[in-house]
Amino acid sequence: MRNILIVAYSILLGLFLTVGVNAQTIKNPGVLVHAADDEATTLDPAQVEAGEGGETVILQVYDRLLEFGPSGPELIPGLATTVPSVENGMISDDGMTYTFKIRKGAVFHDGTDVTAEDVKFSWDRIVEMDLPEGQAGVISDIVSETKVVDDYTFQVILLEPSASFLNSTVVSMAASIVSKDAVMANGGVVEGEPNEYMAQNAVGSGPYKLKAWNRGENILLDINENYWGNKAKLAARIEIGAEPDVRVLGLRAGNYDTIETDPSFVADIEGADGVTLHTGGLLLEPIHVGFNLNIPNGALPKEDTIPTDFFHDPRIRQAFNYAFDYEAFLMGPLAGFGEFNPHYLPIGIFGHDPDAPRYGAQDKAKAEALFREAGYWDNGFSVSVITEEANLFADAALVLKDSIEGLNPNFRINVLAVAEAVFDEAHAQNPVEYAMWVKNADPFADPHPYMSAYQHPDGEWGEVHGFANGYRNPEKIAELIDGASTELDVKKRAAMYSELQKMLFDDPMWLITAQEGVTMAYREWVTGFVHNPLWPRPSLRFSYLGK
Amino acid sequence: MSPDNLDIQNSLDKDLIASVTDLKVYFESKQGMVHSVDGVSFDIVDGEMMGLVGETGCGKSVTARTFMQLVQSPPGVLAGGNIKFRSKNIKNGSQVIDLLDLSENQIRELRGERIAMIFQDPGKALNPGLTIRTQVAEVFQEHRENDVLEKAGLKNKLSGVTEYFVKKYIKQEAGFLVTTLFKIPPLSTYKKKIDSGINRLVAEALEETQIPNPTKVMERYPHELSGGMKQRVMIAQAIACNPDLLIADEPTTALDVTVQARVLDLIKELQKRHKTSVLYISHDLSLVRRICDRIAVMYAGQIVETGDAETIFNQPKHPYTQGLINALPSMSHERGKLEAIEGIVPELIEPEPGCRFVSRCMRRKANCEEIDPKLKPISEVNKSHKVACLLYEA
Amino acid sequence: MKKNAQNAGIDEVNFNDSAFKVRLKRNLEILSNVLANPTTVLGLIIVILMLAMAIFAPVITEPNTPDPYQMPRDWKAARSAPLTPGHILGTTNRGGDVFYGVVWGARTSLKLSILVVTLTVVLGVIIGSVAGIVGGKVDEILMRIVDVFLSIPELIFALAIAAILGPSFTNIILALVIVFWVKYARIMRAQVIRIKQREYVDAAKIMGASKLQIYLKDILPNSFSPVMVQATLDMGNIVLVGATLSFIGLSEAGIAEWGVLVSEGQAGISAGRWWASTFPGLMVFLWALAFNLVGDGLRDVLDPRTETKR
Amino acid sequence: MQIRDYIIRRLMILPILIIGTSIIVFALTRIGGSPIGIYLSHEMSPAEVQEMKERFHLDKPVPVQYFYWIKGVSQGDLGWSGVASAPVVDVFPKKFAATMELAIAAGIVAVSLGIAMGTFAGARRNKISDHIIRVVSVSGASMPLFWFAILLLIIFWVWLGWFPIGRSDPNLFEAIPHPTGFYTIDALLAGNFSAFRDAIWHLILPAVALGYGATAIIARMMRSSLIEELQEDYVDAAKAKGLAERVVLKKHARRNALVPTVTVIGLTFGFLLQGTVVAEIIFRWPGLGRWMASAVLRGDQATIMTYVMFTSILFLFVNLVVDIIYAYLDRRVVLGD
Repeated sequence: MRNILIVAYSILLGLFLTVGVNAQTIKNPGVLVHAADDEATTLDPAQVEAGEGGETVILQVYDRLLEFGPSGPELIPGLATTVPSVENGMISDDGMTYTFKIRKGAVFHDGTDVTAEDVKFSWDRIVEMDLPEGQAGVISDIVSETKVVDDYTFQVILLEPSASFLNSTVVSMAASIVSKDAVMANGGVVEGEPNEYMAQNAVGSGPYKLKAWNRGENILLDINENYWGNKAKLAARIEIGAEPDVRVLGLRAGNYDTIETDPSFVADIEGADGVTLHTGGLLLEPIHVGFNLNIPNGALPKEDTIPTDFFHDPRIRQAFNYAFDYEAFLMGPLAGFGEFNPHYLPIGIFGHDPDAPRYGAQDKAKAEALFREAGYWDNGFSVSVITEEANLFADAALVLKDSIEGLNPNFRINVLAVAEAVFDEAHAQNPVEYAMWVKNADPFADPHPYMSAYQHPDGEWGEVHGFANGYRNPEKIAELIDGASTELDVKKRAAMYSELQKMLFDDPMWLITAQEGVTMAYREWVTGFVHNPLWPRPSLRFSYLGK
Repeated sequence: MSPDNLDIQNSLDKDLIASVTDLKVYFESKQGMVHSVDGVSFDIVDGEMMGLVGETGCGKSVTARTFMQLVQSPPGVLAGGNIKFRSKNIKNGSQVIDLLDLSENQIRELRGERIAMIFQDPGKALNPGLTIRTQVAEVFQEHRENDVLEKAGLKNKLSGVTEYFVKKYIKQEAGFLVTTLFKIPPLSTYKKKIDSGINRLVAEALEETQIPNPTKVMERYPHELSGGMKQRVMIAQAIACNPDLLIADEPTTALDVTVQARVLDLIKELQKRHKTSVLYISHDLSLVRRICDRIAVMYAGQIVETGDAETIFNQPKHPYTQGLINALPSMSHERGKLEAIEGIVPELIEPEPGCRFVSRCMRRKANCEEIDPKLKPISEVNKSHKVACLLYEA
Repeated sequence: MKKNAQNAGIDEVNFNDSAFKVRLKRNLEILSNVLANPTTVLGLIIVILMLAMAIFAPVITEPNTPDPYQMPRDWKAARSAPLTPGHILGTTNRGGDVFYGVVWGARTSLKLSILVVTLTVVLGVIIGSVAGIVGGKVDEILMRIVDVFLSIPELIFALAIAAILGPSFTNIILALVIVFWVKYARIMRAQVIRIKQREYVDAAKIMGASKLQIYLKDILPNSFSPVMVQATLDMGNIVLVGATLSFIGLSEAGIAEWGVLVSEGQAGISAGRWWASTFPGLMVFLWALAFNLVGDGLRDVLDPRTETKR
Repeated sequence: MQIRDYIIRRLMILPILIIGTSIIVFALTRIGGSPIGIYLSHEMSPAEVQEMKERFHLDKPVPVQYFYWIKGVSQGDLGWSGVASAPVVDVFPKKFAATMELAIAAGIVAVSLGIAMGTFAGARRNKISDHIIRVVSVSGASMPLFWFAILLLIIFWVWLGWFPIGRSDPNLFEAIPHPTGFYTIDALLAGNFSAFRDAIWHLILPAVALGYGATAIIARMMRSSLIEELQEDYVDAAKAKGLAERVVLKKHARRNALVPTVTVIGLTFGFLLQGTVVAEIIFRWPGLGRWMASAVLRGDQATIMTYVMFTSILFLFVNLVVDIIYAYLDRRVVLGD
């Protein structure tokens, strides 16, 4: 018995030792291995949620009419041959009609030609399906009509002039162009029902073809040899769901070429052999602490002692903004990679005014004065903040806890770090049954979506959270936000956003902790590395990369 | 000189098969050393049946196990003494050896081959997980590989590596790999032959002990057999190699009364037929008297009296022996009025000097508590009747 | 030995104080047997050190205010190496002092294990006793429930419960109680039935002792040793399972608990920041090891199965 | 005959246990509220949430939901896994095979190591090597798997680079068909040696990490039952036949000591099964345990329910089989004298 085991073990050991790994040689030649965070939920542009893992794949396998170029917010042609502008006549003078010339010779992965008919079909499809998880609103909120002028000309008529149509609608993953033939052959378009085929397959015209999706393991992408533009240099493999530390270890070991990370891992990567850390630039997803101005009676957790109108008082909201230890958050969890940005217009977005007043530094004295003024200093209060058990959100909540509790021992912040689904459900209630929460925003390329979703008293969240109960002057804010969205004069528009930022400093609806810095890590052998935060996370287009 | 004091060197009286001298076996315990066997000496005459009698826990089983070095160590400690044994059926004639001096491998050669043992409870002494055949076969496999080869029809037909491995296989010395190889062709043909050879040997051995239908019985597991049948299997296993000395450790105690007599007769008969010497251990004096030629009475780790069965029975000298005999139901006493010996056996942990029996003795003298009595012949006339008691010391 | 036990039984029913002596003597004997095993002694020493650390935590480190079970976070000193002034074992990614976490983690673990063991023992002993004494249908139903609980592997069961209740330390305690009581119910029932069948309980019955008296004076004390063995082992296992739940992410954020610290610290290991997970992980290991060694030693002494026969 | 009665009795209890488990599991998941969360995202409006509820019948009362669930389960519909973004039934078989492969490999490690260690220690009772083995095996039971696995990962993957993580090299995995889902078996069936080697190579680290903990259970049982067997008369009887120590130990004592050890294999299996949750997280093994862990963190109740339900049924069956084997093996107990 023992003999055979020894023999077997030594044979096995021998076999494996011969496969010794040489760290110097490029591993996985010909394939770009990217270690991602989340599993994709769906690969259907009509179903995918903003910021969700499926967008990573959709970006690579589908084309849109226009794309963000490799650097910054400038637009480059995609399936449309030119970027429309008033100057080139492709935007009508009233700003209502946009014309796109479709690229001839572009083919879908199934071999059919890309035509204006496919473009119209793709745009109409998402609006018709109108899935709750999808982003139909990106198109339906802004577009009145789509038209096929001829086989290679596509026209869009808007509901009203929009300064953000090209930047936020045309480039959106939701506006990806799918093959009409493929969809019609596989389930067609049904209102309110996801298309199972499209959820798991991808028939696009992008630089990559979907080879296989092994759920929970990886997504394999093959080079599209018939791509109309510059062909991808490497096939790609997206490794799914590795823990952050496993991703870091894998990168260091050379098993991964690029990894998604956040600033708290920078120290793990810095100085590692053969690894390049890419920093610089900022993510466009401010991490915020939310105040509920619409708390239903009796809904709060038992420990909470605050009245339901606690946050109606702007002084309380200001006090929280003054009390938060911004530096601790930036230097601790973000390891210094980020910027103070106490506004809902992130740095890097049009309209962000660097000269507008902002919080940015902890001011305990002011916070104390404001809490005293509001009448809470002596008796204190206890409030729960709900967040997702994700590193940075929980960190922000803990910094808040430490800041507020450090101010006055009578103040208590209870951090409830719950499962993602639990958080999503809690946050999806109307009204929300918690007084405070921590999460981040979706990234946008234009100031308007930020303002309308997060600051407008009648906007998506303004309505749910009861902003109208708290703004000193809600009408003025609404008017400014609405006005800026249709203002086509750039200077005037910028002035309007600047004024908004001043008003929102005085009357904050959020506590913006910081704007997270971009941190990407990749092996030195990866060539042509470019990164654009306007691309969906991880903000990489694999087709640009080689090794 | 008496036979007991003669054999300081490797010599042994011609008529003796074994001689135990001043054997001391202690056991470690948390309370101290337990002197289970404390200076035991006796002889076993060649071809005779020697009875070793005593109460439970007096050390008789330990003494018997010491013959085969079967006392577990730790906690057992061999504190002194020797056991001379005449090993007869060895290639170069007979030879006297000290059983306690032998290495593990040397004693293994004797176990089951020259000295065999029958255990008290055959239900426990047979491995419940193996068939009768497998268990009896082991004796032949271990000691009689040539017989096995012969019965298998393989004798002188093998050579070189094959012979080497076949012998290893028979002796259960082959590793996992070789054993497995014997299960698949071409070696499996050897396995078949060996198996049938072993089967024949096992059947013969079982037949010897009057087991009916041996070929059927040997495929059974122990729990499928009756107690008497199991003991017959044990006996068959013990005498399979025709040993010089058979140690029977209360072989009938665990059996039904009706079966006891038959098993006893079987042992007696086999002993006579093979002229085997037997060390018969029992707590039952009357039973021992019936079958044994000589008797040694043991008390609290020591021999208190030894002599011919009849002498001991008719003229017991030691107060303990007398007590034992008085406790027996016999014609001289009224029915139902047995005389039990008062008191209990003393603790054997680090015993004080003095006679072990003193606390229970009806005839104790003043110095009994201080002086250790020695085992000495009772008289110049009958040197073989010895007793350890101050009453008989000059 | 057996005779003694029987005498003890009868004595107890007669309320003789010699019963106490007999038991004391037996316990001393057990104790000396336990101490004869070097590995058990090793375990015992670690247990004592751990308990001392837990009990004297406020003396060893300044308690965090307002909640001492929360890690004190020095955000700006995050990721400090060991031997940094003020942070002898370094800090975590969140600037939590690892030494504080190690010390107060012992207190957290003690709190967790004591609470869970006490609750499960009480629950299990009551349910098991009821099943064993009442018998019949009640027994049948209770034992089926126990079987159902036992049919789900404990970590998975606890994981599911804790996941559904939401991440918090209290919920971990609750989940562990729900999972761990069944063993005691089973042990207790078996003991009750076994002891019920012994002669000396019959003797007590003949002498007219009431059911409750028999239970309190005979059955309960005699069931003590297997329950104690299990409880000792569980003191370790509960911390192990609890830390695993915390590691997976079901504890409160920022709490001074070993599993949470390992989970927080594991990310830094690859960058050479081994301390934040190594020390707390080692503590979990030592804690569980110590109680397992002691429990194992106790079982060897108390369980007749492994006693020497000769 | 007795064995058959015993099995029949056990089989009759089984459905009761399964139904009991299903009620517990369902009740549990509903204590935590509606399982709708997993289908939602941060940005959904309340109206959209209502739509999602209707899609999954979650607008109905709880007993009706139970009915939907049981009906679904009986028709092989276990719900939608938010974590895997697919119906549970679709994902389950592959993940199940992955987990079983790991659990079996770890079981082999645990059983061979446990029996070897238990035998070694039992044969040398109370000697130094016994104490050492005891500490080593109790260490296994006390080792937090999440910690041990990370240490192995660091040493053998990062520092030495000897072993990979994950389950396979994707290219080799793609190269062969997967009729069984067990990568090792599939590789053998396909006759692809490098895929087989790849499979084994990926298995070693997680199997060792996972198996080490279970070793203690087996070693402890093996040791004590071997000690017990070594005190039996038949061991002395075997020695009295002149058999070598090795034969006495292995053929006689160990064989019988293995019988009670079989009973803890069920326990070991449960231990390994629950260990896969942690081992799979750390070694990136795409099995049930990892799925469960993400389900737990994201509140994916359909997955949690299926997993707990299935694991306990599996555990029940394994224990039933173990009991039957034991009853069959131990002739002394069931049919004995």
